[in-house]
Amino acid sequence: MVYIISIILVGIGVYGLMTQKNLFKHLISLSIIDTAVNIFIVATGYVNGGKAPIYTKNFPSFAIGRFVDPLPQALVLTAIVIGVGTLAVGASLLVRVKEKHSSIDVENMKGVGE
Amino acid sequence: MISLLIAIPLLLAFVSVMWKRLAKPLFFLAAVTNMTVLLASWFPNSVEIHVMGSWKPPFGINLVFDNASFYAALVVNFFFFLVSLMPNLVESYGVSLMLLMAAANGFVLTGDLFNSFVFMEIMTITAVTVASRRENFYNAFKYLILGGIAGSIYLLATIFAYTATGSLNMAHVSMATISASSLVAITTLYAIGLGVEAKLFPLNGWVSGVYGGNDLAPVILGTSVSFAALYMVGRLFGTVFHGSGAGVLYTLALITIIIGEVAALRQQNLLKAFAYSSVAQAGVVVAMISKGTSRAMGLAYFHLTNDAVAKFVIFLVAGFLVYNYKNLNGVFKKHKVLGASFSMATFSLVGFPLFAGFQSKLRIIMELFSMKDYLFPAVMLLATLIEVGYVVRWNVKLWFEEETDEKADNPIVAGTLALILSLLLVAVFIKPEIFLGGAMKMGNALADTKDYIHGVLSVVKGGM
Amino acid sequence: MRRFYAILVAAGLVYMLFMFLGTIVPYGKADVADRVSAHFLAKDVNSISPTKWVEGDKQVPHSERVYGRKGFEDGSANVVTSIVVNYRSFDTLGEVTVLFASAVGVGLILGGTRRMKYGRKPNFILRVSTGILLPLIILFGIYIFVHGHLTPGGGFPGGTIIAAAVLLLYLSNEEFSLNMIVSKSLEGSMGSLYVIFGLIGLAAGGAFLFNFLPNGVVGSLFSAGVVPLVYMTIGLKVGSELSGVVAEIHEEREG
Amino acid sequence: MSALIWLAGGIMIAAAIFAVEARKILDAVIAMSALSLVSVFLFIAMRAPDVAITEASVGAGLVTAVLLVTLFRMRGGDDK
Repeated sequence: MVYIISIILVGIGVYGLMTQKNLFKHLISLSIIDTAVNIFIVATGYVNGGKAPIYTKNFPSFAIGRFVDPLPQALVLTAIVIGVGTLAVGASLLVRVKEKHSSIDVENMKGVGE
Repeated sequence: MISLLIAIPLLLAFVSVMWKRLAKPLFFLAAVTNMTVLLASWFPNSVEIHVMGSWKPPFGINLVFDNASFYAALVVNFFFFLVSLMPNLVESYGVSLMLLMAAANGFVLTGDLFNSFVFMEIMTITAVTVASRRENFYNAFKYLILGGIAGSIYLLATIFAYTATGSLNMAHVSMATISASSLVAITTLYAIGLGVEAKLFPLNGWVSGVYGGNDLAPVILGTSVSFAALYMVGRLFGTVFHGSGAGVLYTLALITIIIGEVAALRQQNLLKAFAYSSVAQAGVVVAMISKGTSRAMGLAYFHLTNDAVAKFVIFLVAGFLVYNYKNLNGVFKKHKVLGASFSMATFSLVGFPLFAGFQSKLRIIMELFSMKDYLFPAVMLLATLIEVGYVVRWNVKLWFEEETDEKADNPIVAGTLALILSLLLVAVFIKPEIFLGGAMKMGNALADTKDYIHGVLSVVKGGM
Repeated sequence: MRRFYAILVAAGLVYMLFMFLGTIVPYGKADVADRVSAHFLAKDVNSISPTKWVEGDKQVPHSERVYGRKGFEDGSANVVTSIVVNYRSFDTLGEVTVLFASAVGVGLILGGTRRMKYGRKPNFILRVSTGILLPLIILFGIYIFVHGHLTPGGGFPGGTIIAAAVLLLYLSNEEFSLNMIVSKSLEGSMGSLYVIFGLIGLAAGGAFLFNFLPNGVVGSLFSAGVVPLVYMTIGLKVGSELSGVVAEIHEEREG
Repeated sequence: MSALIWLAGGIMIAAAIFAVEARKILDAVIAMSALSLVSVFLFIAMRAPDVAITEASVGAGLVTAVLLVTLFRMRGGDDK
């Protein structure tokens, strides 16, 4: 169920990358794909009825099936931060693209030959 | 020892952000240290691992140091070392280059799928930074978007591998029994994910813009980084997935060769022409890797080493020319040393006798005939014909056409390096063992899955 | 026409991924016992034989009380934290490096020297409330990363919250600009500290990023060895890096 | 629970389509931020509080802020 949602989101992101002519939209589509992939990864670790993988007073002991899989969550934590790094670099590149080519629309950009 | 290959450049990068002026000398220091560490542990001939945080292999992250990763790390660090010798090429990009170096080393050495994703992303981000030099922002942005998508797909592939096997360790994934349909999913996604860095056909739109946009990017991205990426293709499809998904790779690679060469022939910009040629060579290497035998893979990396050395010279000279002259006609009359090394490197690219490229192309074609594959040699011969076309055209243009009055100072360091490397190409023709020995060891190590699994999973030792 | 092809490609990709879905476990049916994470949860990685484990002898740990007890190989109550900062600490070093690389990249690409002005006076509420909220936000950020091994959160959200405070300063004060020397040296020294932690581990335990401090009781503040220290380092580093990004993006070049 | 997840999924897909197709970029950024925010709900539903906190502060907060500042610097970034 969650898988389907995230796959559709990936599809929308790819569609956006291919149709949109505004570079800012490319960045946004990339971010949508990132979010979708993150949801997908966390979903692979979900266990029906499982608890968050934190030992507390109420859930003090280990048992198979009690907690959801923590490893995908750790991976997603990394992936989210990597996404931010990519986005920040992309945003700063866009600022300079706008300065140099006076537009961020692929069709109106000046001085992009070939 | 081997964790130092990653730790030292990282530490120095963190330090040099506080003292900006030190970035260049520290980059040089990092490159020298890495070369020393590598030379001190010459060809391990066995599979050594370094366990991070002393957690045993299928659980924690481990670095793998065998003949394959040693040879790849040696080539990668060698080119970083060469770049660090040229301070006016590095400029303010010292910190980024150190990070790129740490990431490329980590990408080559790691034995963990997710860890390789992290290093790939560092490589993408720093490579984009390097590519944005000389206001090449639009092309860098395109590269960033493609790299970002490739990263997401690579991550998806990794998570498919994790759900199929329950672990992220390459050695464990390679010995686990994965159902055929699952294997198709994983290899397809990995092919897409690596396709951007390995310059495969539908995903190589960024190459000409990034390589053609400034003089630093092609020199480092076209040699070190693409070697690291193509090493990972061999490691994943050769060692970890035992040659599944080879058909897809083979087809894509052949298309890549043709498209790359044709685009190179039509290209009017010196840097971009050879950028497309580097796409085509990557196609040759991937097609050879997809053959899957140890000898084919060894030859693939032999060819890649020759190509990387030749490309380093070509891009170095071309970058100098493009950014110092408006009109390139006849410039080599003023720069005879640069011209001589450029011509030698381009002839090696085509595969004229007397140069290294001849040895690798001949061996590859003979190997393919012995495997009864006639399509690929035909494609390669066609590609060589096209190569002759543009190489001769550029050489004629740069040597013999009417020169203009422009004059730039001879770059002494770059000229010397270019000359030494192009003489190295001649030396490799006379004595191919210089590269061939290491490349063959690399091919054997990549094809020998059993040894890899044994080395990683049963030899549990911490330590340097 | 372009739209049509885009729909075709996107639909093709979605169809391909749907086909691949059949190969992974259905939603909610993940079996942790088959995966390495079972041992991260049970904190018994060191007592497992890896050779047997990979050969299919899964040695599933039995139910055992963990909270409030001593003597585990990793003492953090939050298992995600123990994976991020201990079992897979090397990934996290890479992750911090990604942010570092992007901060360096943003600086190099923008190369600004002068602070951008929004061109309008921030309103009264924003100015006054910033003064009140700022210490609270920073305190909250620090709380999050100090308690990263006990509660959800940790270095990354904590650092981001600190960066949000810096952003608030930029919005509320046209003249404010971050002292780059301070933020750069914090960033650099924290990054070096992480690598140095790793190298100390190499010297003390024979492996890079080895946990060289005692683990303590699961669930108490002073537990889990180097985990809280590393998380604090990460928190400060991420905070200074993201503040650096926020500051750089406000910098304009002259002319 | 399942109905709620479908609802969240529906909102996310709608927000994604809006973000991709919106005429003004400002709207697109806001829609993307909303998508991120709804995904936080999904993360909590899948028992991933760490990821939820990180996504809420990083994905929905800081990314939006950085994009908006960028947009401001480009003076509206020529709306389509």
